[in-house]
Amino acid sequence: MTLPINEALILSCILFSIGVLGVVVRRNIIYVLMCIEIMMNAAGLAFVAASARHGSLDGQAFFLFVLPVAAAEVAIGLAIALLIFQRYKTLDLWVVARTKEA
Amino acid sequence: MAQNILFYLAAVMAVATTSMVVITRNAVYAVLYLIMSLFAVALVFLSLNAPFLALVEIIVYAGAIMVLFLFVVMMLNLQGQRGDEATKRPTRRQMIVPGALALLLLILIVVSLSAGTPAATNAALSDPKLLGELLFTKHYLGVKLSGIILLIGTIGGLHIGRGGSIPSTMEKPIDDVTH
Amino acid sequence: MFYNNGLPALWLIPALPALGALIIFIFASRMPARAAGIIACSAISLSFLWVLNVGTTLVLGNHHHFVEHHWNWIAAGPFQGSASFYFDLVTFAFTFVVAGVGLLIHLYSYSYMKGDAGERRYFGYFNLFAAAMLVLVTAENAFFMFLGWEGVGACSFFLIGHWYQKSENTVAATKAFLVTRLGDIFLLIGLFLTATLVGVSFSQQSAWTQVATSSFIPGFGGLTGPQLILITGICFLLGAAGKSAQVPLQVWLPDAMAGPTPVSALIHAATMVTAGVYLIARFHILFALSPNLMLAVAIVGVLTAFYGATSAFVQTDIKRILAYSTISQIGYMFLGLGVGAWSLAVFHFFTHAFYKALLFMAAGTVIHSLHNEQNIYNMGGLRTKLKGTYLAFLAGAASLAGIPFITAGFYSKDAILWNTLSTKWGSPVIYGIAMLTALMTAIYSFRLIFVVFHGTPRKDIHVHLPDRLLTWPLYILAFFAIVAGFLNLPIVFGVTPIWEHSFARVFGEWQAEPLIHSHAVEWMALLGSGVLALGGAGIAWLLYSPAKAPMPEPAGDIATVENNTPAPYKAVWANFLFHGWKMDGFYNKTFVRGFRITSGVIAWIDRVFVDGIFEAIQAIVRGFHALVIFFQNGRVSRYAMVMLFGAVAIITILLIGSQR
Amino acid sequence: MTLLLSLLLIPLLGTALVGLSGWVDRNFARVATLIIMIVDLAVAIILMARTSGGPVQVIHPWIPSFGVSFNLYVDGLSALLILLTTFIGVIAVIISWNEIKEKVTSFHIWMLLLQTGILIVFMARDMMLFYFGWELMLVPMFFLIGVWGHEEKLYSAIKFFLFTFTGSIFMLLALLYVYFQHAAQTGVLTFDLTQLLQTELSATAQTWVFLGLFVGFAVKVPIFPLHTWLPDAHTQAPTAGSLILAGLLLKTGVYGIMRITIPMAPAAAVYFTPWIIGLALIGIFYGALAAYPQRDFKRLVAYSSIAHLGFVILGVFVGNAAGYQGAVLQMVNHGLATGALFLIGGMLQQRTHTRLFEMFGGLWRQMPVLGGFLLFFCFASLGIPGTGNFIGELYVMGGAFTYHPLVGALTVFGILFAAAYSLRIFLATMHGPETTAFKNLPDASPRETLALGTLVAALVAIGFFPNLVTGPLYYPPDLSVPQSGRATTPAMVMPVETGTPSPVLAPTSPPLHTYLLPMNSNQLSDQRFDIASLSPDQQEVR
Amino acid sequence: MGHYQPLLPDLILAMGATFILLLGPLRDSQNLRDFLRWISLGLVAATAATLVWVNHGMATPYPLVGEGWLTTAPLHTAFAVVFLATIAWTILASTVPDEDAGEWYSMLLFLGTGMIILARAANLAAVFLGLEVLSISLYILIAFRYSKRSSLRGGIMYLLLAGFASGFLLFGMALIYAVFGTLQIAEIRTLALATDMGPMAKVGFGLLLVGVGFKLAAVPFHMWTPEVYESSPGTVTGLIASSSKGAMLAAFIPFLFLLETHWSIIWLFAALSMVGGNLLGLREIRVKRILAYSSIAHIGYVLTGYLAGDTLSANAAFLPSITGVNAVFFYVVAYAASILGAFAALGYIQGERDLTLRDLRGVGRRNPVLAFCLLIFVWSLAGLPPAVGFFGKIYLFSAAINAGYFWLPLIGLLGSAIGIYYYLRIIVHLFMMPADASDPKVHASTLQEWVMLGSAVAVIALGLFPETIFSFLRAF
Repeated sequence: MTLPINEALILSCILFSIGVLGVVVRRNIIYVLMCIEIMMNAAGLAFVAASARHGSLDGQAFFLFVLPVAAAEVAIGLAIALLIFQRYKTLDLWVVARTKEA
Repeated sequence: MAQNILFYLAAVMAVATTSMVVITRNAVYAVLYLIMSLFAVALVFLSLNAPFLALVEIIVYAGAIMVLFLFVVMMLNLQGQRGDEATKRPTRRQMIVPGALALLLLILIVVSLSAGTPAATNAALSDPKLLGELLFTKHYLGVKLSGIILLIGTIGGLHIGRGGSIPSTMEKPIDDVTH
Repeated sequence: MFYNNGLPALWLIPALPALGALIIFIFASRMPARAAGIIACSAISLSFLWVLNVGTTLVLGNHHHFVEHHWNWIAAGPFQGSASFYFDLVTFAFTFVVAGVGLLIHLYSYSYMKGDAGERRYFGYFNLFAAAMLVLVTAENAFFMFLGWEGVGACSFFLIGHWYQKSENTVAATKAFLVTRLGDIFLLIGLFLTATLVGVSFSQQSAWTQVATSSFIPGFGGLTGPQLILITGICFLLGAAGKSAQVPLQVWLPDAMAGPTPVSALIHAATMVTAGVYLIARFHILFALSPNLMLAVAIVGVLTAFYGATSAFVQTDIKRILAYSTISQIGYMFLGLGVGAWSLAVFHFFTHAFYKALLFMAAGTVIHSLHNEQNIYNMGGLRTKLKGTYLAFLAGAASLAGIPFITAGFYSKDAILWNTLSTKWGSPVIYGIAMLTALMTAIYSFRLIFVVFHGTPRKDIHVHLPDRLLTWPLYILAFFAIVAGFLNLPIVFGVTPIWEHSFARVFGEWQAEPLIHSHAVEWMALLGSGVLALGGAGIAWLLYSPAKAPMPEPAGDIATVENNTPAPYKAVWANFLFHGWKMDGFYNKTFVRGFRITSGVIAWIDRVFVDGIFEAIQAIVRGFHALVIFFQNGRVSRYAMVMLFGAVAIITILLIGSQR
Repeated sequence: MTLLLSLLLIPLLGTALVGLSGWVDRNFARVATLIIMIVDLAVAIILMARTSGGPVQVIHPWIPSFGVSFNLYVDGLSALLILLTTFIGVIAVIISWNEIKEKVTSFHIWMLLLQTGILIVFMARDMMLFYFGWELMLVPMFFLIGVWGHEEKLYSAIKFFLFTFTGSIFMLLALLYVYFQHAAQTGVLTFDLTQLLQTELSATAQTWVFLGLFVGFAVKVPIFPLHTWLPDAHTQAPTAGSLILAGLLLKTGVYGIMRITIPMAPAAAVYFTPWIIGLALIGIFYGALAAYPQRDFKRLVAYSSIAHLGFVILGVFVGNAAGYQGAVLQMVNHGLATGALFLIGGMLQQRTHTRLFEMFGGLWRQMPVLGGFLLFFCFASLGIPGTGNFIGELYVMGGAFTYHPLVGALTVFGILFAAAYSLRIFLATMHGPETTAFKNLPDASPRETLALGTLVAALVAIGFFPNLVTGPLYYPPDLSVPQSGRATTPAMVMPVETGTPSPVLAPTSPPLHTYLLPMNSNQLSDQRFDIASLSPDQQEVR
Repeated sequence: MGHYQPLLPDLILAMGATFILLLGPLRDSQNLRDFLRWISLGLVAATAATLVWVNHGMATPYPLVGEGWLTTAPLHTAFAVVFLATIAWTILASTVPDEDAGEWYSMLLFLGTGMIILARAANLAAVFLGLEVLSISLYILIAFRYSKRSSLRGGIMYLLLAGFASGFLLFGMALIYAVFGTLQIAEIRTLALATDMGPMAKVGFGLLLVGVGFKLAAVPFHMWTPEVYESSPGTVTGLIASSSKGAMLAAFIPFLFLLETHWSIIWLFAALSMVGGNLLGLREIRVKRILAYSSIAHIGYVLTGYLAGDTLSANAAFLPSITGVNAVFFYVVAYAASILGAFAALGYIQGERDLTLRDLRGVGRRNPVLAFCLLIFVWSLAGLPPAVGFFGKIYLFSAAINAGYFWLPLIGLLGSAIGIYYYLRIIVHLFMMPADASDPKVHASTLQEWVMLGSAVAVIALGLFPETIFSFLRAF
């Protein structure tokens, strides 16, 4: 029973590209955060696929390390997003960026 | 065989839902799509013979992180009304260049993948016992660091979040930390 | 310490006036004006006495020359020039004139410059000039001579520009300095040639004979010996022409009259302008070795003589007449050198110094007593008022004209004329022109006498009588102007010419031998020049006698230096001659304006182009900056896109790289 | 040995003393600096006496891992330039007594740092130490121009800094290249110039090394195309600044060429000689012509120093004893004469607050003494005999003449143009009708007369006794230096034994480098030409 | 205990940080800030001591500790000690309100932990986790003053872009792991050198380079630098510019084997950074942005050194001490000393809006000590003699020339010539401009002024005696 390893890797590439596209295109902080999550998840998937290919569990252990990183990032990202929403009344990055005080 | 069918199903579902996350206007829908995409990925894990990870993904990823998202989106009631610029879908014109770049990235990586075709070995079943043992012997430093990361995440969330809770009017003039 | 092993020290001659100048400059502010004059006069007189002392020991002890070496001044590769002095008969003649006539002029200017604002400065520079001139004539090698040569040029610049408030004087001084400096440049090139070929010390000049014979000299791009000699000679000639105001470079002398009259008397009559003669006399071996070089000198000489005479003929300013006549007389000296009559050229310099200094000082007395009036057509009938000055002036003018048998001028000029006819370098054509010039010289010198002293005063200016110091030097010089001639009576008189005979030792076998014609022809030439002189005086009486002196329409004011000078005469040729054949205007238009334009253009180029290159580089860099900063507009998604672009670029490079 | 170190340490530690005394009272800072400068001058004089016995060298390890040692080496040439540096340093302090009013202490600290930088450059034998000193000079000068300069000070300070810094980049690359070639060939890691000169460089390598070093130094000397920073920097610098800039910084460029560029790539030097002589000639005429129409006093003098330095470079590259001696002489004279002109320019600006010629005119009546000094220095700068400049220019012209008669003749015409602008300086300020703009300006104060007087004395002394300057150049060679054909003499060196023909000198005359091998000066003076071995044959330089 | 002994330093630091967090809420005692400061200093010192003690006396095949996660190579240990020193310096130099002191110091210590892990990482996971600990604590430190709008903007920007970059890094690692099957860098190295790399591995390392490029702010990934440097607190900016980049560089040293295949990428990074960095800052008037752009250029110089590699390339002249890696170490130390001081000095100058060159004029006049220190730091950044930056730059370029590069050092030196212009502008505005209306207040406690003066003197001393840094390196 051959595991769909190559296909999984390709799937992770697709998800990764969608995540990248999302970050580059969307202007809302929440969406960008989500897309970063997608990218992280895709990478995790790639890791699991890779560990399946080599039969060693390191990849899966690595996936378990990726999760808390993603979680922490989201936590802080959303906290900052809240403050920005409260201060700038919007979550649109282009607005936040342009209002430079200088 | 069963794995493959399951895999293809999950793969299609994952791609569909993830692309919907990027496209949809309404933030809540986006979060829900993301949760469905995570489920799809969990199914893929199953097909890759890693049931424990699938569960972890659902519980931790979908359960914890996505709930956090949902909570924030609800709180800021980002319904994606017509007027709100932030959640407007990017116009066709804005999509061209980034889209082309992302597509090129995909093609390049896939091309490089297909070139290398290492033999597919029989995947060892990743039962939690083996994984746990590996984690706490070989990668114990990793676990420690993950713990630290979570701790920092919480402190950060607390510290910055605390700033937000104080309504702006009553804001205490904080002695400006080194600028 | 002034005597080393019995012989008088030579360094003392230039040292005394130099010391005088130093004292005057250092203590200028702390001493009264008159004291400067006294120090200056005493210094030059001591120096004159010392010259006599050294001269007599030289002549009596029958030495050939003294050499006194001090220290190793210039020592670089082939260019060796030590600070050392050389004293032979030629030097004695020149130092005698410089110190002697110099002393008289110092005394004269002691009263002439009384009450002048810059009196201390004047006497300081006057002494410095004397020192420089003495160094020039007593130097043992050409580099040390060049020290005096340039020093003299600088002092003439200071003294011409003495009254610096008026800008004409400054322009005249600058023109004098720059033109002489141009001459010095050619002299310097000549010196370098000599230094590499032979060595600059005067005692080594005999080496030129070897150069003349050798056909190939390495290092000069295949030039042969004779060609090199010609080039060096030409350089020396141009150098001498610069300093002695000969044809190509004579424009500065007429304008140099802007300085005080004693300055003109000493510098622009007796001493500095004859430095060129001294130079060629010192390098006579070099000149004698190339016939067409001698011809060149002769031609320059006679041409300048003719040019000077014609211009002097029409001048209205008393000092400019004398200036052009000086140019003409030095032309004769160059003619003498050109025909190989070295000692006679020196002799003519000797006599000319006396009567020209006399004429200038007399003119100074006239100007002084007429309250600085210089236009001869405003003067007249001074014969009765300034009796003594008139007599002295008459003696000088006669000597200048060459009145036969009684004036020194006659003997010295006639000897040169005779040699022009009779030596192997001379030629009848040049003799003819020289005789014509002699006629014109007689005319303009007596024109001066008649217009200034005879007839009725044209303007009733109160004439205030000059004091003793302004007149006694004139009488002494008048005496010499008459007596000096007897030093070199022509052989035809049956007596040996003392001057030529004694100088044979210095110029030795290079002396020309006038054997081509018999004594009879010499008598004829003698009488011929005498008749010309008297004839000239007669013509002058006819043209300018007080009875019917043709008054040109009221003369304009004194010719200003710039070429827009008013033309006092109606006749075109007169104005042409008046402006010195318009050479000054020509030089101004071509070289001076050319220099100003090119320097303006170069300065503009520097500001615009050379600077521009670096401004352009800066602009390019700024351009790149604008290009790069364009993306920095703060939008996160724009940054993310650039990063994505970077990632894609990296991967494509890698994949393409692997294919290759 | 302690002599060399003390020469450097006195100004360096002096800065602390000045800082302290300045904190107490402003004028104490001036006095302290003057004392330090005078002591340094004394040490320099002792050093000059010492080097007559042979070069003095002191080596201390500094960065062993990189092969850099604190290696100071002073022979005749360096001793001479060090004496000039300290002498001008004293004059600079005297001059800025009441010109610098604000921030006096830091002014003097920067001056002392600048002195240290220049002294390091003149003494360094180790190339990294040389580069260290070379860059160290920049910042103090930048501050002197930038803080105490006149109206356009910032533009010119930055321009000065950028020009020199960019130049020094090429120098660094060339030095590093030679350093690594030497390490590759001998396996020894050192920046010591004596050993670096032993490296065998191929023809192309020599060309690139020569070009790199030459460009680096040419910016400082200002050779023709790279000179645009000079007029701005000189005009805007304070008097002391422009004095040191003209007197010393330009000489570090020439010293670099003499000491490093030519010995390191002799074949390339010979190959490029015609080009560089062309540039020098252009520099002479360009500088003179550009100087003449200037309306600003100091700017005119700045352009004139381009012309003077053109002579110096010509002297260096002409490749014979006369040229080399003339170059060194001109360096010293230019420092004194042009430095003095800048002093007078500064004095005029101090009194009239302007430098434009149209404001001046007929000031001689009001300032006779200052007028006298200006007259002397104008005539010195045009090379009147009796002043050192004449001797220098004579030697350079003689050297150029020996190199090639046409080049010599062309150079001689240079001094005619020099006369034009030098006279203009004097006539435009002192002659002509008196300006109504200024009434009874104060004449030169005793302090100013002292400074200018010493410069006059120095110039006249060199004028009559040039051996004072050219003598030390021929102190006996350092025996410790390997006496191979490639003697590491300061200036032009020819690889005789490598058979490259010495196109400059005919075989009959002594080969080029014997001129430059330090031998006692009298041996040189009696070595004169007789007819047989005439001046060098001028084959075309390949 | 022997097994866990090598992990002692990291344990001390991490647990110490949490301990300080606990002390944080005890707000009642007034001088809480000083108390916490000295405790955290003590912790940092203890960590450094144990680090040295643990790694002392290791034989050449330096063993990996922590189950192959961390290496004990002297170079990496030296790097770690240097980064701890920068953390200690920041603790001393930063001012922070009493009630936030707990979080501030613990964050700094966590940052330190991240750095020493990253610096000594021998395993892909260690690289990733060390990097993430470092980055996340930086997110918080950047956005620490949530009351100011600009710091929020900087924080979110850095967070999003860092997340984006670590996404790439992670995906790259996944691909590498997929090809080689192991996470140990040493094993990957042997496998990569054995067979020539397939395209998948190349792309994997390429994506890894993207992550590294972002962290080092090399040119294609440098866009975030100006905003983030400007909005984050002074001392934190110093840390970002010096030690966080330094840590990434240290982690990147085991990847030197990439030079065989990815040489052109790194070459491009170096060249573009040098040219781009120097060009960006030309017309900038906000001081912090000028230094931000210059830090991009400096990374270019460091990468030139990195390209020279650690082994002596065949045609290289024999040069035992100045290999590329030693030059990189020297430069990181030199650059850290100057940039930390410079940003801290700028941090002390208060002003409601961003600090412009015009504000500097008042400083030059009112506070000479600060102005003098700033002058020395800018002097060293410009690479001028008496300061340590001079030899830093020379070592890098001579290592590059030694390794046979010629064009890169030339571009670097020309770039630095362009760069000198804006350093000069800072000096000009500090000292040579007339006083201007806006007169910014300067908040600097005596301790901070002494720290500034100390580091200025250190910069000059190291400049005069650069050998000390190498002897420090050889001591390990």
